[in-house]
Amino acid sequence: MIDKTLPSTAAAVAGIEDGSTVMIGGFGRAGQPVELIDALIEQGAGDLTIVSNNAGNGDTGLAALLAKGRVRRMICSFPRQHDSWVFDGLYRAGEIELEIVPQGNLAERIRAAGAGIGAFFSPTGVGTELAGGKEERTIDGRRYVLEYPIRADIALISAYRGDRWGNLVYRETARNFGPIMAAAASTTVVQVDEVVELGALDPEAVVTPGIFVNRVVPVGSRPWVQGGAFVGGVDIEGRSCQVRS
Amino acid sequence: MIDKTLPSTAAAVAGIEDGSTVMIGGFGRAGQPVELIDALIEQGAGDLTIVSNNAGNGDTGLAALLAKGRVRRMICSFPRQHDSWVFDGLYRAGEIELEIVPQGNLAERIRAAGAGIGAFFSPTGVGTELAGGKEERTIDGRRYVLEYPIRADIALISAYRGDRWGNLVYRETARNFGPIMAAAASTTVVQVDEVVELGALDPEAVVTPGIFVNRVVPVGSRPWVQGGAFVGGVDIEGRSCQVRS
Amino acid sequence: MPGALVTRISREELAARIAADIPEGAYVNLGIGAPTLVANYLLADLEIILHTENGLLGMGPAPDAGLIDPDLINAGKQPVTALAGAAYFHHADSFGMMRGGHLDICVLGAFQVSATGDLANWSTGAPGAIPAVGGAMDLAIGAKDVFVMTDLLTKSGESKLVAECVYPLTGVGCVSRVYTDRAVFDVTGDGFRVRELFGGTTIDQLEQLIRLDLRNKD
Amino acid sequence: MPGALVTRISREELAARIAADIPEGAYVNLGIGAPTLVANYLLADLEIILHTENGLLGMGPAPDAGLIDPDLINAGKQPVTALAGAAYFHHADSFGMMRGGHLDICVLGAFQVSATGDLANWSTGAPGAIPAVGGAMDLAIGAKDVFVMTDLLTKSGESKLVAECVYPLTGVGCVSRVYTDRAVFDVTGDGFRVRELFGGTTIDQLEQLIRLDLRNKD
Repeated sequence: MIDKTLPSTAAAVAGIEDGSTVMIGGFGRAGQPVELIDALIEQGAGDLTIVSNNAGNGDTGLAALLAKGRVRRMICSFPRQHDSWVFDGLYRAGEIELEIVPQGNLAERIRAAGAGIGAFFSPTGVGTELAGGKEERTIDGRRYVLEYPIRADIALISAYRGDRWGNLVYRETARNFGPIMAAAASTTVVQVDEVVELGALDPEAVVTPGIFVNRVVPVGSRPWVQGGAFVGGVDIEGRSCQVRS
Repeated sequence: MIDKTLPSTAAAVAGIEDGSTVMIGGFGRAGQPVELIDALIEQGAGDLTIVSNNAGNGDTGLAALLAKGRVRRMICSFPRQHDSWVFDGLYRAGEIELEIVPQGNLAERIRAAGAGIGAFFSPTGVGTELAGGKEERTIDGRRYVLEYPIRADIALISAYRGDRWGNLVYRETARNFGPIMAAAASTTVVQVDEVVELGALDPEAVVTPGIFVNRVVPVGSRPWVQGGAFVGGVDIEGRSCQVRS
Repeated sequence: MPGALVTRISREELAARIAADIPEGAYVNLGIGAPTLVANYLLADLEIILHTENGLLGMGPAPDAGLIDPDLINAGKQPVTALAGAAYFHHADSFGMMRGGHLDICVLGAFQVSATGDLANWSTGAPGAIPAVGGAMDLAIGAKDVFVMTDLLTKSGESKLVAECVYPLTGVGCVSRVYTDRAVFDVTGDGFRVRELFGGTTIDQLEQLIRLDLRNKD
Repeated sequence: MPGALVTRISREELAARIAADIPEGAYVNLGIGAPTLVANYLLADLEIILHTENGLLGMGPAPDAGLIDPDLINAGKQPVTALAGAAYFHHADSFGMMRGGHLDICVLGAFQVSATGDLANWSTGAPGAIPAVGGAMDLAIGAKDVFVMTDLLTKSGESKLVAECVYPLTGVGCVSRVYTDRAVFDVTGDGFRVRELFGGTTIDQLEQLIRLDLRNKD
């Protein structure tokens, strides 16, 4: 029997080595695998290259990993947010390297890694300083720059439900980078709200087939989602909110 | 109010011009938009370039279009099937041009057109005669050939259910080329078993968002699917089969 | 400062003016910041489908206070809702939608727009600033029409419409129209042309403000 | 014809032999034709996940007679079923799965395999034949291990294992192992090496049949 589920986040992140490239899903806080990041902090790997759209919020999750000094290099599209003080401090102190990638090129480069594409010509960024030094070509009258895949040793992502084969579904805009990062890493580790029986996920609606997933760990419902129903959330200042009737 | 639905297949294929490039979904008979092809035959456009994985089966659908002499050129991966006598005859008589593309390159080239990629390096076909004359490059020790997007004026595809915004879901392996062709054509025409109310399709499970779809026409249930339930099919010789209990 | 005498419209009026140019059925991405205001002025009886690049078509308005779903946010990471007819997708599909030319319109802010339609809106190039581009470059080259929403002048009175951008570029030759507090400009093969004047503004005044020709030379 | 004296195993035995080398949890694509037989010999108590490139992971066996669903077919366009835990996807995602190296094993037929692992299985290059490649080239370069399932000799007694392929190539250096009716061969950096002999076959006999060195020269 195939069973990719693990009993703890500690088991899920076991074996991550110093110097690894780690993709971390999420767009802001939505889809950020906070419990896995906490486990990674506990696990202790350092000298990491992190690929993630943002560079952490507040003092938790990715920001906490940064604060521990475990990250040598960030590859992201938008590190500067209203609550990215941890990254900001490290960057200004020269304690972290940064590669800025336009968001769509970031997504497509990750997708290319998973899909076995050697490189691709993208129209995004042409003529800007972020295309500096890159090969440029005009095809059918339009200018493109050549972009290369971004691969990772590990992907840490958050999904809504998964089964023991690793099939995943997501929830709303928390889907974001999860499906493409799952395919781009040698080892993909997923935290889910809930592990469901094999066959419980509609095969027409599976977003990430289990072939891309190595480890699945249930972390329980988020405060705003219980048993599949929205039961009230928190706003960006963290105040708790009512259930929608 | 946005309403992309049309009352007839004739209205759905109106305006297709001689000399157009037309993508036709389907893998064998699964997902082949037979009713739209019939309407295209009736509509009369000729001198067409057809992009489709196969080159027609039996005497219906794409094979019937070919038999009418409306197709100048086929771009496909696998024209030769046990029941592709119409294409075979035209090809041997020198009455049709053929571009053979490995199936994954066909899919990725169609996907590239929809996703705004100018060209991409693919490992498929390297060192074979189907890569003849194509630019080759070694990246990270692996050989790739440069492949270009395939665009179309029109895509004719078949989906299972759609709404008036053009959101689509498919059924089983009949999904095949539908989602990528929908994004690669200037005008995408879809036949569906059933048009459902806006909001009836689960937004987590929509496969083709309406942004890729211009026209939707309901053609009624297929004989083997009624009201969403499998009610028995036909085997490859066309014999009717029982409902699964 | 000659501009001080010229009639201007408010940011809200400008948002309404842009909204009036968005037809029913359009697929539209409203950038972070002021362009987000445009959503408030789309006519309620028109169906206009909003795209947010973090993975949603059919984005609805902000939820009522106290009904926030942290999994459902826009590109500015603000809570939103999803309309009936919405669809979710991942980032590669979402940016493919943009890059592939499927969006009809996007509305973006700007530091500068050049007479050839170059856009600078992601970085002032100030030393020490932390660079952050997000989806700006993808949006700039992606939509069929890129509308810029901006004040005509900076706070210090310099024109944001320029012969050539000084700030780092977001995209080359990508802007089709510029909506400002004093006038609407089309970007043509021959530079900026005035499409509409607000209040008592004249073309002569605009030319003085931005120091660019706005009329054909023949 | 020296090969006539050598013990061979049947196609069904060969399919069972290949099936025995596929571990639980493997993601496997079985090519059209003889490789499809391998599915019949996978151990029922092992979970092995079959991929069909027309858009399904978790493919199950053929349906009972009379229960055919024409929307649910394999790459050979034969009716199949889907197991609990299956997932459907479109062709670009399906071939990305292959090209991206996510499949563990694919099993393909062959006209010829070269000592450097080149595969020829899509075209005999015969004049007048209608070319048709399908997913063969994608499968050849896609899986982590490409197993070839074939008779060692053609009907006219020529070896399918060759120094260099004469037929048009499907993929370069892509085959890892060749399962034949007389022996199993690994493709190594130094040519074919015998992994297993069937019946009374000897390496000397094989070398006579295929006219290639099968032993290290040192």
